[in-house]
Amino acid sequence: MTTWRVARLVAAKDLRIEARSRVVVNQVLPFSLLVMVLFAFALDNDTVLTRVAPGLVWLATLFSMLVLVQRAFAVETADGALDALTVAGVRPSGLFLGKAMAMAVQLVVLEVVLLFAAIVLYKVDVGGAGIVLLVTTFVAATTGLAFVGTLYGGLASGAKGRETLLPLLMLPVVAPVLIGATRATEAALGTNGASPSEGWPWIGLLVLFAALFGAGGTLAFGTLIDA
Amino acid sequence: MSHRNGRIANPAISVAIRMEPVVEPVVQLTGVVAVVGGFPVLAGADLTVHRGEILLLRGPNGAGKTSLLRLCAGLLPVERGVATVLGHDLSVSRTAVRAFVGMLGHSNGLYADLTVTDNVRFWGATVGATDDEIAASLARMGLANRLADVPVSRLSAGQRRRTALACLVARRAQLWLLDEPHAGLDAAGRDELDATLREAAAAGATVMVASHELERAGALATRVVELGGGLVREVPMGGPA
Amino acid sequence: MISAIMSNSQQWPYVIISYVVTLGGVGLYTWRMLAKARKLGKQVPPEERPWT
Amino acid sequence: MTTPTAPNATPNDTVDRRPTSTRFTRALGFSALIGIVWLVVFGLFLSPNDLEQGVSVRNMYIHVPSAWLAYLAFIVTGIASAGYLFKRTRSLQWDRIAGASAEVGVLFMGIALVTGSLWGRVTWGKYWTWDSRLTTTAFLFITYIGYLAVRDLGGSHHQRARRSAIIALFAVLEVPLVHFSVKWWRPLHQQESVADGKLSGLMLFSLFVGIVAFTLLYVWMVLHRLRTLTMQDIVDDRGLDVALAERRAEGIVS
Repeated sequence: MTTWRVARLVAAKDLRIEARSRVVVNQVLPFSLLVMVLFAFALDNDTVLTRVAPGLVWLATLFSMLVLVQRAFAVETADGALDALTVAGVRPSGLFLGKAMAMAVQLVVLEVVLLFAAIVLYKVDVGGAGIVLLVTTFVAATTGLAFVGTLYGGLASGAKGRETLLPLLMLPVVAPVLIGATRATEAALGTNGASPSEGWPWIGLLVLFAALFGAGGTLAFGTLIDA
Repeated sequence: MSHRNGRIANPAISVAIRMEPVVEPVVQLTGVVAVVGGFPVLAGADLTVHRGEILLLRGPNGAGKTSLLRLCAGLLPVERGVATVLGHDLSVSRTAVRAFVGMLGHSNGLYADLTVTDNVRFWGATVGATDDEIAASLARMGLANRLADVPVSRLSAGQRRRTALACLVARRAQLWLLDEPHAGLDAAGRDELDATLREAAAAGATVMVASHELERAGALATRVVELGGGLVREVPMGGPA
Repeated sequence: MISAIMSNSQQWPYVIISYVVTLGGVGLYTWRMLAKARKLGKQVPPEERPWT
Repeated sequence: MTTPTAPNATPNDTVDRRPTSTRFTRALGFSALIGIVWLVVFGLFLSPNDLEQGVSVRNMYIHVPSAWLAYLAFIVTGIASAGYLFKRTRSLQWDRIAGASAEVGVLFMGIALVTGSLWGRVTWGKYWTWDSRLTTTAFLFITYIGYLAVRDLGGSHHQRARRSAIIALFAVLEVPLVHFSVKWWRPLHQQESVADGKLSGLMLFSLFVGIVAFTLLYVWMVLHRLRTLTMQDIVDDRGLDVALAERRAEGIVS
């Protein structure tokens, strides 16, 4: 089987698991919304909230993503399916891309809900000139996050103490995405008087990030999950 | 799924094997040492398995039965010695052999949130099985009925084992590695399993079964070996069970 | 370059702490490393060590 | 490394007390120790106060060398990891070099962060600033702590080596990404705080002593750590031979 067919098969399987179990919808989404409400409690100032909203959306995404990654690999390890996939000779590159694709779809849903939460809770205005930049930001940042999440999630999946190892490994790596996506989103939303043209250089960073980790993960995933 | 509600009239048609390439012997181990967490689970195992054999591995707990199966599936690295499975030297690559091997371990490798059919379809799809072949695999293990659309999380242990076996049948592997396959199965399931394995061997597959149930598995096997201390010893047929 | 905002006598503690942390950190690590080496050395006779 | 052998000790005792020492490391360690004594003497006593920074310039003589070493250590880890992954040069020795260097690198990076923020407190009035160099250093510190955790995940020596080599290369990838993203995020970063040509001769000499002493120290530490790791692997492997014999005996009995 080609890498691409494996990827589609695995992605479809992961999305079907989510469609049947609804763990992300019923547990991860409420968690991320809760994080947004807690930010409001902690900052306690409407002007500040509006100003830092883009950063909070992406921060909430990162926290929720940790849960999402744990879940994506708990499904594989609960009954030895990851072992079985290995024995089945499923191409690790396809497995990596497939899991990343399913992860990206779930992340996009999560991010859109968080953006709406920011509109409602933090009085953020969306629309006008920045909309193209906003969509591009979401796509580019999500791709990078999905690649990194799958890569380190796979590495940690077989390990003792994976719950604590995953954030330690993953959060430093995604820092550039947090910075880049936040600045680009600010530019798209016009936060602090930023204009969309300021956002495009950040898209370059996000795309570079996604490309590097996509390529690296496709090459290295097989070695990382081989327990 | 065209056969979802129908039963296949003749289950005997259902075990198919992808035979290319044909290699003899299927498994050849010479002085193989394998290590897990610093402990030598295999301590210099020698074993040759030929095509069409149904080989029973017996021996006490911790003798190395599971490890031997995992090694043949390319899951355990070869620390010392030479292991050749289906013509592939496992010291060179443990991945090349995997597409031709089907393994049923202690765990079933099922996705609990998916239905029986979903699981069999997924595992079948990893080797490009057609809808008909998947339907036949379900039927072979007696799952082409109301159970087909039940999520695995709601099945009994025996039904899960059947589902895992159906996934295995759908893979049409050349080398079947089964670790305690009878455990958890009901009487009807055991009969179906034995019949399936005989059919697979007749169709050209090679079967290795690790089992504690010596009477049952002994009747099935064409050859028996005994494992102890990570070594393999031949047991003459008809010898002490 | 930004000028110092403290008088020299106020600065000394920061400098001393830096030196203590550095030498202390290196010393502690070295000590633990050599202790571990000594423990392992009992199990590995000299003729098995590639560097002797 | 420097303590003379007690008169009644046999040579064998010396070998057992310092199993990772050779004549070369003893000479190296002795030079490093002399260098450090020099560094303390020059850094704290002989060198003058800076006209603008005052006493705090003395922090530079340890901060700059430790930061330099931390980066050197991680470069070595990266190269050694690539050396392991490259098939023609594959050897566990590379992996152990990578591990030893990363460990020493984490130590020096921790020291660089502490001495740097103490220095910053004096010259800038604050312990921390979101300068790209500083932030990248902090991220690198965390990343390599993660790397060391990955080295401890278990499995065979070669599994450990493959896994950690890949993680080390991803960490190398991460450095420029973090550096440039922080740089663009806060374009108004601090000026270069050293080496803008205003250092007097004795100051430059003290800095030079610091860099030489710390580099010698680094090589000495990595060599010892490398040999300790090698002994650990030998012990693990020999454990295997003993365990194999026991395991086979268990088979014969049954």
